[in-house]
Amino acid sequence: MDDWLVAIIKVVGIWVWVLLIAVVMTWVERRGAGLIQDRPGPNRAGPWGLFQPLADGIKLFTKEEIIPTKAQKFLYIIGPALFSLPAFSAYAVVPFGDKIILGGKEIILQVSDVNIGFLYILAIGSMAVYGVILGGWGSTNKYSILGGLRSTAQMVSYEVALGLALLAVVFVYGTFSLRDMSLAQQGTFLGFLPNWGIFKQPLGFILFIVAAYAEANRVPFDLPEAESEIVSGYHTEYGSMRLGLYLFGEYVNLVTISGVIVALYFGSWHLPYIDLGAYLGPISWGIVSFCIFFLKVSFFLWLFVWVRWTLPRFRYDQVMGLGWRGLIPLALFNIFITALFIQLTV
Amino acid sequence: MAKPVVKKEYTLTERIYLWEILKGMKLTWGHFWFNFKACWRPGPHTIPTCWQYPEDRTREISPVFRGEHYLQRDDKGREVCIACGMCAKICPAKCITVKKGKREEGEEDKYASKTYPASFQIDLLRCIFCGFCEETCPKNAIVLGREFELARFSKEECILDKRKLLLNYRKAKEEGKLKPPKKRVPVVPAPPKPEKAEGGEIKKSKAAAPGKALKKPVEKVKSTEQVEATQNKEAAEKEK
Amino acid sequence: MDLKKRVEQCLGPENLVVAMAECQGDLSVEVPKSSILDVMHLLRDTPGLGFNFLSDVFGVDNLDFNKSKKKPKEKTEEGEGVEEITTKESLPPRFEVVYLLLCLERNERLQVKVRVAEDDMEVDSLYSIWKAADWPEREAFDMYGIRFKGHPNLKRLLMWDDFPAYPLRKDYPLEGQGEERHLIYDD
Amino acid sequence: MNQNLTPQTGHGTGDYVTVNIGPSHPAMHGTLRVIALTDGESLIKAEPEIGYLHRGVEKLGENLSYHQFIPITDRLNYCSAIPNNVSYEMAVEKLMGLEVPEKAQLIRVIMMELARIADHQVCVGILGVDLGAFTPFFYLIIQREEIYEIFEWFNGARLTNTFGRIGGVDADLPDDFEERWNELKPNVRKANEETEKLLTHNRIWMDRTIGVSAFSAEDALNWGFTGPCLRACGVKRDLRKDEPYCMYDKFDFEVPVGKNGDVFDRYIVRMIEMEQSIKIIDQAYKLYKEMPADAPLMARVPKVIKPPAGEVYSALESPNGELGFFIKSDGSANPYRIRIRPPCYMIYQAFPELVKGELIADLVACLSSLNVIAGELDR
Repeated sequence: MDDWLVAIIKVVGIWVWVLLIAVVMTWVERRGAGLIQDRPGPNRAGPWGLFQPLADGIKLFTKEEIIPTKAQKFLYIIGPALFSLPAFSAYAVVPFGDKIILGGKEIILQVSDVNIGFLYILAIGSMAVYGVILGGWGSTNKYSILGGLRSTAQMVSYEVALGLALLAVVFVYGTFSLRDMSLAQQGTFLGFLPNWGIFKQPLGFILFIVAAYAEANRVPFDLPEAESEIVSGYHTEYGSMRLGLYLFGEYVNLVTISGVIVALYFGSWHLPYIDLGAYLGPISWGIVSFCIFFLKVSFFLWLFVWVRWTLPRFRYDQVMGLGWRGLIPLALFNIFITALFIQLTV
Repeated sequence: MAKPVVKKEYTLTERIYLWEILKGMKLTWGHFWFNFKACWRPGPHTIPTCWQYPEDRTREISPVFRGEHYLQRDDKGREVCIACGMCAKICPAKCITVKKGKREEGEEDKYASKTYPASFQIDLLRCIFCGFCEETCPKNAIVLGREFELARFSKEECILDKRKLLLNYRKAKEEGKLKPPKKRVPVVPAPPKPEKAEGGEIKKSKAAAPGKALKKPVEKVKSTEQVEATQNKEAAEKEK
Repeated sequence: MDLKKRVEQCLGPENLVVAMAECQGDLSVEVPKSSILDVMHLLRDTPGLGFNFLSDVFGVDNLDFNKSKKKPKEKTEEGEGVEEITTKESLPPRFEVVYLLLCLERNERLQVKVRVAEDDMEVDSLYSIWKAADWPEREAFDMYGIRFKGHPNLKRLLMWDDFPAYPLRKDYPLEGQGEERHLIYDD
Repeated sequence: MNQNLTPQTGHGTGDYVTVNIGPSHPAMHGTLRVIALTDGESLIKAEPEIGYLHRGVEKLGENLSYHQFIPITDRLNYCSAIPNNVSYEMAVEKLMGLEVPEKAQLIRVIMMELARIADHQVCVGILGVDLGAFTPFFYLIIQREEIYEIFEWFNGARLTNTFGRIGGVDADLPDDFEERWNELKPNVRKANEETEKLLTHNRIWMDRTIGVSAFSAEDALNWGFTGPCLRACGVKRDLRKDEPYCMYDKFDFEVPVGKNGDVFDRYIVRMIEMEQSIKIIDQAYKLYKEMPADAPLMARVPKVIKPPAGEVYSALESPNGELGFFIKSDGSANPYRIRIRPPCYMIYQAFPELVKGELIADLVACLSSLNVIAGELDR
């Protein structure tokens, strides 16, 4: 019974937390864009404009829902749902802290530590493309279809690079569980570097982050919704909360991706050179590890924003070229090097 | 129609994407950090390049700004407009309608001249704020003030009648936003031979200004007056 | 040798000059309508002229102009040495098409004109010589109804396709005639 | 690297899709419309349709007096109203045989070059926005606002300046012009530098622009290209040098020339031109200061502007290219016929050629690099 309760609390808690971050991210994105571009950004609603996402949410919820006459109703409606569902469920296997001991019971700060967590993320992550393509197709709009097709092609191509980049990480840690990987990153590497994934897999990290940007449809890979070319891509015809689901889903994806990056490459909840867990009590270490983890996550969330407002956008064929001819060979090379290294050292 | 083949050699730093991207990110970070610090400054005008408009009105409007019109009064508070209709004539958007009224006995403290505008309407919806009316006015009666908030709730409010125009004047005066008289630009001195056109055209005009312009030495005839005179003649032609 | 003489030398022998005028240094040549293509080829290819750039093509409606010509108006004030275009007929054709040519090497400009009578509104298109004539000719067709023979895509440019009138003609009222565009959406 | 991946046109099954881009579309500045026949992402044909902003300016001009037409010219190219004003005024002055005082010409040069900077800034910024780089747009547009500030202090309007009068200018430079300009100049340079830093050597940007909608010089001349788009094709033609007006022959500046006539070259040409404009303004202001303070700014204009009968064509190098006014006068107070030769009109008609075989994304890049202004295009 207790296990069930804990699981439910964890599920609900992390769901609310991720949603909250996603909501705040919309504000951070706009505010950050503003500050990068020499303007304040939304600063009217509440202190520093913090209630802006709330206002946006209310607006999206209260707007009239319009289904275009010629839209394929079922696909049109199911599109956003299919997009946001995997986004929310993907976080289930990503840790958000070490562990906490409450009432003599050890609770790991992760919704579920499945031993194939890794594959789960890949599988669930690739589900999102259905939401995009169905939304694009169901809208019966040429721009939407173009956006949906672009998105599909892009996601499918970069899935390969993403998977290959991750495979090298699996080689390094010898496990599929994200928690085990996180735990393995304690201590130092070669005596002077933190034992973080990025130092063992520098190339793999770059490949992963590029592929992840493409997976999340972020600039410079935001062709599916390239505003100046195909209006809004797959969500051109969407309004009200359906649009909101797409937008929130995107930010939730960002949170998940950042979580994965931190868990795999940036030492999860570990600080470099210092093992706080040894000094702190079980409860406080649980909280502190959570904080450390999310500080790291928020840096990567900010990186998404930062990159977005710095770069121009790729062209469709260039994205494909980069994916198939740049990232995938590099990822294979990375796997080869990693395997060789492991073979030689072990 | 073959397109030219374009070949461009990329340097190594260009080729590997990341170097230039990082340089760009450094630049955007610089802006972000600068503005982030500026955010904490007090007052509505925090980020230097951005005015928080309704609260922050520190931006200085140019004294020659062409905004909402007002009708000038003279020192004694009398209306200076003489309803000559030249503004209406020159207006490219045809947004001004003036009706002339004759000054009655005992109204000398109200109107500066023998004629006055019985009605004076400016359709702000048509106005393009070119400032020609101001430039052509012989009495400097109509002025495009510094008021730039022109949003209204109804079409009727967008039509400025005489009362509103005079109210605008009072408002501008109270706020110290009266426009200084336009600086007149110097004109090329006249050639020794007197201009033929001058004598013939002004006599029929009822407006006072061209007469003045005539009496002045030729060197001092200014562009604005020329425009007036232009209009005079057109007005005269129309009356013919 | 100044431009006028050179143009005369080039076009004169073929008897292609109807009239020539100069206004403030802008030379304009009126040529017969039927031989506009020959003229353009000559002007472009003759060494010493080399007008290799078509700057603009547009129509002019001389309806009022012709009328005002008949009853002589008051003399213009300054008499800038404008040579009036001398026309042979008593009432010249209503429209004219003006071609603005430019010689890139010597930076000389030339206006070439053809007169287009109302009953024969067809001029040879210059599209075969300069692609630049594409839209301007379409616009002249759109605005005046002058048709250009040999133009690949002669349809209205600025107004919609079934616009009933030619709006830049002088007899078209400034306010329009209340034409409306009826958009037909297929269901 | 990615050239081979570009889908070749016409290889498909014939299942083409017509995509209607505009007149209301985020990438169409103003009301342009392109009807594109696409095969997947690649364009088979793209046909621009114009006329959505047709206001009958030429007809209007026939019904307004010479003087009244000046504000209408503001509304042609609303990104740079001043060259439009000056071009029209120059045409009327030519028709009347007026000699504009030198000081007025200098003021015109200064203002026109400021407008050129502003126009190029908008063009480059919008090009960035259309290619997904949003930030340079803001860096540039902020400086454009500062330029507009100078305009506002000059004669009271920021965008639709109604600059100058026939025969001269309507006002002298504001007293604090030098101060403002000295403050503005480094900022403009800095904004341009930052834009270059963010874009020029960025591989993504280079891939997006180099070789896109390249055009050869012969084609460009044949299609009537002028201005930066022609110079990007490698033709060194600038009316400021070739047919100097407004004392441009007294200034020392360079005419940047590209090579391929692609989007990248147009962008680079515009960037260099801004720098050259700064140089011109400096020189012009130096000359301006040498003039006596009460030097005339207006020619003696007849009381009624009634040019003698005749027809003239006068053109100047507007930011987009050759902007010409053909005026036919019948001796009355209204022009008999005004023909405006907008630069982007001639350039835009080659649009189907420019984007032939490119991708949809390139269509947008090409369009914004041409700097097509609907107001000028449709008149």
